[in-house]
Amino acid sequence: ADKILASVPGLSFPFFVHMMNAFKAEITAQGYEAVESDGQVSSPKQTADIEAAIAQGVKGIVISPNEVDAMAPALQQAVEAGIPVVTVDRRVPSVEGILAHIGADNVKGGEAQGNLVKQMFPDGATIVNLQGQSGASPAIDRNKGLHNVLDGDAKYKIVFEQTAGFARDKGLAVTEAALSGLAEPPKVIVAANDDMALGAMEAVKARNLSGIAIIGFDALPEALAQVRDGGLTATIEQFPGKQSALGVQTLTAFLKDGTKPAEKVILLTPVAVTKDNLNIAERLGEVK
Amino acid sequence: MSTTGSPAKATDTSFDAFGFIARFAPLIFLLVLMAVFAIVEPRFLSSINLFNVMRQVSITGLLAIGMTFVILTAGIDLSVGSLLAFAGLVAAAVAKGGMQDRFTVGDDAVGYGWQLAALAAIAVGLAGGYIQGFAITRFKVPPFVVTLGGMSVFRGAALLFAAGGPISGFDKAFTWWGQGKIGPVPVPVIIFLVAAIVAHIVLRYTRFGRRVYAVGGNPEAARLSGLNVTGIICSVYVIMGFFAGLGAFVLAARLNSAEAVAGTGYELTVIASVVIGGTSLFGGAGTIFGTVVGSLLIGVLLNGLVLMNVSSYIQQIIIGVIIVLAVAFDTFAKSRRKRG
Amino acid sequence: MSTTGSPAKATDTSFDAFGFIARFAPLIFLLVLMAVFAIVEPRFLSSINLFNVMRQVSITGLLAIGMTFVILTAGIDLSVGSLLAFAGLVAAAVAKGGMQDRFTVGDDAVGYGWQLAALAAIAVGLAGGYIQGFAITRFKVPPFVVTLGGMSVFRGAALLFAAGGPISGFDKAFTWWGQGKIGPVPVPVIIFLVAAIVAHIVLRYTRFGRRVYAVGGNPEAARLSGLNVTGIICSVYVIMGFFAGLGAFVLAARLNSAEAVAGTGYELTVIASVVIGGTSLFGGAGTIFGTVVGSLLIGVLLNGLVLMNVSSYIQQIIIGVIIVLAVAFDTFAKSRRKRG
Amino acid sequence: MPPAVTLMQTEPAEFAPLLRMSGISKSFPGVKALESVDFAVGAGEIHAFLGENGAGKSTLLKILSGAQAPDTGTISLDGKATVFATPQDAQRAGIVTIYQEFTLAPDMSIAENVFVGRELGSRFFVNHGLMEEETRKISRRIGLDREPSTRVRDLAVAEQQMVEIARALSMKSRIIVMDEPTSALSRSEVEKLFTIVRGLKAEGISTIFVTHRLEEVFEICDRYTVLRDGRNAGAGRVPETSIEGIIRMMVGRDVGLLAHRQGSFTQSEVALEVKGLNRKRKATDASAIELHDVSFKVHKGEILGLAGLVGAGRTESARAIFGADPLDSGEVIVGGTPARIASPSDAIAQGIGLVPEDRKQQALFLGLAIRTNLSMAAHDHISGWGPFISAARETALVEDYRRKLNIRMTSGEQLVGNLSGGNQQKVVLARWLALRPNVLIVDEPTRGIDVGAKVEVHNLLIEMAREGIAVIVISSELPEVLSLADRIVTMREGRVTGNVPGPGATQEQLMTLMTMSAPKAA
Ligand SMILES: Nc1ncnc2c1ncn2[C@@H]1O[C@H](COP(=O)(O)OP(=O)(O)OP(=O)(O)O)[C@@H](O)[C@H]1O
Ligand SMILES: Nc1ncnc2c1ncn2[C@@H]1O[C@H](COP(=O)(O)OP(=O)(O)OP(=O)(O)O)[C@@H](O)[C@H]1O
Ligand SMILES: [Mg+2]
Ligand SMILES: [Mg+2]
Repeated sequence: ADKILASVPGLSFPFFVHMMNAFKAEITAQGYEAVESDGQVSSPKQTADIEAAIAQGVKGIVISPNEVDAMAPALQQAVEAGIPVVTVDRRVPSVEGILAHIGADNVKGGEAQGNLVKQMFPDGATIVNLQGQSGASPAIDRNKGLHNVLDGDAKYKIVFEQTAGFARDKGLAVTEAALSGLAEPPKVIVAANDDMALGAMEAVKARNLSGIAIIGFDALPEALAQVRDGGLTATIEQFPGKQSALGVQTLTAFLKDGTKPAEKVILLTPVAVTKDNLNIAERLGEVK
Repeated sequence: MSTTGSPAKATDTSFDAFGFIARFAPLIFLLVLMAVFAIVEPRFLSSINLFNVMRQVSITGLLAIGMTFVILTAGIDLSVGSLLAFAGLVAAAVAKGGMQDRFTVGDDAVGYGWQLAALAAIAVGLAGGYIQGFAITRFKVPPFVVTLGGMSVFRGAALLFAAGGPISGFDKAFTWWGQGKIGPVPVPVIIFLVAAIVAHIVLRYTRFGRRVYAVGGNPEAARLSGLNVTGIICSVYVIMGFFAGLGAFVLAARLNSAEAVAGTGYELTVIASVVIGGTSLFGGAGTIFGTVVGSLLIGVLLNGLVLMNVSSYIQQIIIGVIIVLAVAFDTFAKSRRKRG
Repeated sequence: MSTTGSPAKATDTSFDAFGFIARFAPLIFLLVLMAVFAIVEPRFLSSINLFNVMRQVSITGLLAIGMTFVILTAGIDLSVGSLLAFAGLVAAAVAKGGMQDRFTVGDDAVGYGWQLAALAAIAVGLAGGYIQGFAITRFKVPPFVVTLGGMSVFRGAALLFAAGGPISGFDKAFTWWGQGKIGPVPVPVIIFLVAAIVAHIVLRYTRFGRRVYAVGGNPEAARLSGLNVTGIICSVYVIMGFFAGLGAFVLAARLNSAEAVAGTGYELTVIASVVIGGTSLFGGAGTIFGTVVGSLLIGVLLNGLVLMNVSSYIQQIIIGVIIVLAVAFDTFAKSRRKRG
Repeated sequence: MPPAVTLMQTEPAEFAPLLRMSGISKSFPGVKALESVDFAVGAGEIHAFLGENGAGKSTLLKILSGAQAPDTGTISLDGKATVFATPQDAQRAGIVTIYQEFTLAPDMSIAENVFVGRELGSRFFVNHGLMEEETRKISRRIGLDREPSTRVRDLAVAEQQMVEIARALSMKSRIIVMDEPTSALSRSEVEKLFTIVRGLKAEGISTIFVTHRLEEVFEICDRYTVLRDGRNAGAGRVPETSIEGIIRMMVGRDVGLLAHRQGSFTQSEVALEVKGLNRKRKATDASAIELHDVSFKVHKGEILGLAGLVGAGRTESARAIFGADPLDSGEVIVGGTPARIASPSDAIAQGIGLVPEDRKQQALFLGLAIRTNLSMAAHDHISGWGPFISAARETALVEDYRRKLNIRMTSGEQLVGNLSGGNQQKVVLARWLALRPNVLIVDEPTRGIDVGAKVEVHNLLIEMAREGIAVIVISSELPEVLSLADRIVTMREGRVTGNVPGPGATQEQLMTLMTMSAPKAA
């Protein structure tokens, strides 16, 4: 079968593992062979993978870029080599000739977190913000979205803001320090991914504090389970599986008979998943 | 050989201030740092925060104890973080009774209990350490290379084992080991301190400990003195593996979860703790006491700066500078003593 | 010595097969590995793919050349990745004429041109290297600690400088250095190979080069022989800084973007390249040729496994094992020679 | 500070020294190494610098060569006061030093070590060919028969010492300082060295010469200075004194010169027998020495001497018996039963001990305390409860050997690296004595040990033999072998060339056996 390159920023993140699985499932379903590429959170590595794939003669590329600007040259190269490219999740606007983009903007996701805070606490709230890994683009974008919503409004005060590197142990340690350092506990803890949120949850539990809303991001099964059982308040669903499948379908449709997608950019709106709308979550089925 | 008195008599009566400072330089630096933090942010000294620091330090501290053995033989272990992740996942799978209920929450897990989970974590750690120790001694590949390879292999194994995802939700008896307290003292802190005391005794007062220093000081002389150099070197990696397994168990208990990405970057933190504590990377010199102080120094830095809500970018700059200053102070104090 | 002929003369006429294998063990291992890949996936040997491998290797390869100097003096530099990120951002800011137009795309950038950008990157690298070399020699802090601190400081500085985000979109003249070709050969590959040849000549045939070996082989002896040990040690970190700056420039040109997170984890890849190439972490022995081979070995592994569509987790396991095997083979070949 | 006791003889008025060091003091933590020492050397003179182990000789010479700074005192050269802040300063002033501890880079070639820091060639580039050519010339002069491109790592100790000498000779010098250059050399090399030193003298170059072999002083030196406990204990012209006189200055009392073993050994059981030890050099290993059918016996209570020139294979044989190096074939029989010895720990289990040739590389843990070093092989004798070491027993052990061997140290906690060379050697000997072996092989046991201590070591070896231990002494000093051994085995190029009774043997007889090629029974 013809080969399609499926590339994600890093397979050490469960979010991208899910995306990769969705890619592979759909590529196989469409009758192609998937070539897997793990960017290992490094633009040069992902670039090299793309170059290797071009050399190998893949028929198409579906990719979630590690870093949109840094991956542009490699994708440009692919486009120039006549290989159709579909980007998923993160858009690379600087490259002309990308077949399509299917995504849910991380900035929008951050805004969804902010909006949920406003909705839950109309009278204002104090917020602890756990940022993702310094310098990583999803961390930057999600943080930006949150600030977009909250910054203009004096009722909402971010009383503590630190990176916890997307990691659960750091999420726990930073939250512990925050709870020690703050005169009174915050109303909300917003985390840029579920791992940090789950770490924060353990810190809050250890202190026997109740009534702190914890909002994660990514809608991983574990987080969904916690949302169901009340450990977490919410998480942000970006429908990575749907994005991925759609991306592959768009690509294979073009490969099979040259069908161009009706719209070059398809954006799914990220949604805050709470106990009330749990069933919209894509991976609820994985939760037992 | 003279019957006349030896010239080698120090004036023992005067208090040797330089000697004292030299000996306890890392500790003095730590106390000064804590004093500074306490002045800027009084909450730093609250007992709850100090226990936070110690609890936070306890995992990397456990690894640092193992690493002290390794570095004393002039070795190094870069695989600790990966091995910890792998051991933690295996322990989690045992605790959950398999991979099917990965995200169950709460007390009703059906697994094999924390005892078997802890044993599994430690067994994985021991096995991982042994394989690496074997490769180092048998194939004579430098520890840096073997454990760099191990770092990659164990991380890959962890990701493969858990298919990239976490395993979470243990019963109370399990999480007690990471979240519980005895009196006011968190359990991980107790584990860490007990381990440190045992390690201290082993290194200082046993034949094995002596031999670790000897092998680090001059391996050829150790061999010609009849020591089983191969066995000793192999065993320090096994000890390191033991602590990686123990650390994995405690970390999983603390986070109520085990992940394939756990422990990423720990190797440098752990090695830094050991070196800040005065252990020489060239082997043969160092103490567990120093390692404990080094671990606390890093923990205090991380906690204090977060507590003061310093921007994370600036934090990194400050941490880098202070680590260098701490070791510079130690070196300076020791050189003063040497000059007399 | 005895008046009768010395016992120490080998039969020079016979071809010294073991000596040959020992000398070129890493290269032989590399060729075997390439042969295996070529059999499994013939496209591996296509010229375009081979150039891909070399281009991929060129950035870490540049760093590895600098690292060879450092390791020859028994030092280490963990800060390379961070310094590269910082230098790259500064170069990018210069190329863009400031921070205001960070994301302008295309040719119409208003900056100061690639020449100044390259100079800026190299200047930052040199300064970073010098500061670290100074701290190592003046405060007598071990290189591991100083550069671990530097790793943290430069990363913080990079994040602070760019407020966490990337700087992208340079003009064609700039990106040519990373994306261009001369004939069929990518520009970064040419830069890498030229740098390797120059470094080889410096290390083998110049006074300075020989002194680097002398300092690494026995620093006390070097001092007693009247060498300026401090100066030489400091200078290898400056050289490392130079290559970090040069690498930063080429990487920014290749990705048409500079990021604060660039180069994360490079330190281990780079050190691994040097060590796989046969340079001793204890200083005094090693070659640039080995380092080039070591860099290529890692590049070939990464590329070949992706081409063969091996699952990324299993890739990590294979890479770890092969790195250990490569060095084991080298050690084995050398020991055969020694024991006879 | 008490006033220095100056025993220096009044010098003739016309004596105008080239070099004068006055009032030099130097302390280390807990040790006053030098106390107001005066030292003067004339032009074109060979000056013996003498003293017990730990007297402070090396310390003074390090100060002279700019490697260490004195606490107080002045140095003047040609009557002009100078300060040597670094080794470069001293070298520039024409003071070239061969240090007691080797200062070579093991992975560099002989030529590169000789010219390190002063490489030949153009402004930037070195000329390897030229350096090797020059090195070859110097090597030939001193009898170092090795390709200049050989790695120093592959050289034997004696050869490394000769590389040090070659380096010193390659520099332009007015004063060459030699801190125990002959301790690693055997007689024939020593003679070559002396020829060179005489040649230097003829050119007006002075040599400062440290040795513990006092007969060498009378062979070559013009004047002498003696230190005791870090103070001046005497100085003068060599012809005006005697060995006994010098020893009195060094030690402060009379000491007998050589301990003689008066044929007290009577035949007894064989403690160790080696049969047909073979070790081949492979085509790829140019530097290893071969062993061919090396066989000998040593009895309980016997002292066996192994004599030979450098490279004769004595060290290789000893290491092979001890399991430190592998053998191609051969049998080691301990107490009548064949023993499988694959490692030093096997040998130790069989009751065999080895005091290696190179104490710094092969025996000492320089960064560890004396007590740790001393007890390292004898953990079984100092064990306490379970895995623990009994601190009390260990302290007693250290104290015991400190007294027996007169080790000069502040306490058991002192780092071995801070001891003088001779005292370090005593610590190594003590380690093996503490093991109470059945067979003890000592390879150059008195290298770098002062006369007093040497007698003590000899007495100790004799004492051990009397207790029934079989002792094998490898020594490049024939008088030592002759005075100690009940039986002497000579070797040459990896073969046993003679096996003669000790009493009655002569130096000439042994020299003949050591330099002839066909094996011959006694
Ligand atoms: N770096 C040091 N630190 C502490 N003590 C030292 C140091 N170097 C030398 N000493 C001490 O100074 C004294 C003099 O030592 P030195 O090496 O000068 O003796 P030496 O006369 O050369 O003896 P040997 O004949 O054994 O070589 C000894 O007591 C030694 O232990
Ligand atoms: N590590 C080594 N590697 C290679 N060759 C070595 C090594 N050590 C010693 N040799 C070689 O062994 C020879 C010296 O052998 P050995 O030391 O056994 O002789 P010996 O009779 O004991 O002489 P002596 O004790 O007087 O030096 C030299 O030719 C030397 O090159
Ligand atoms: Mg001396
Ligand atoms: Mg010998």
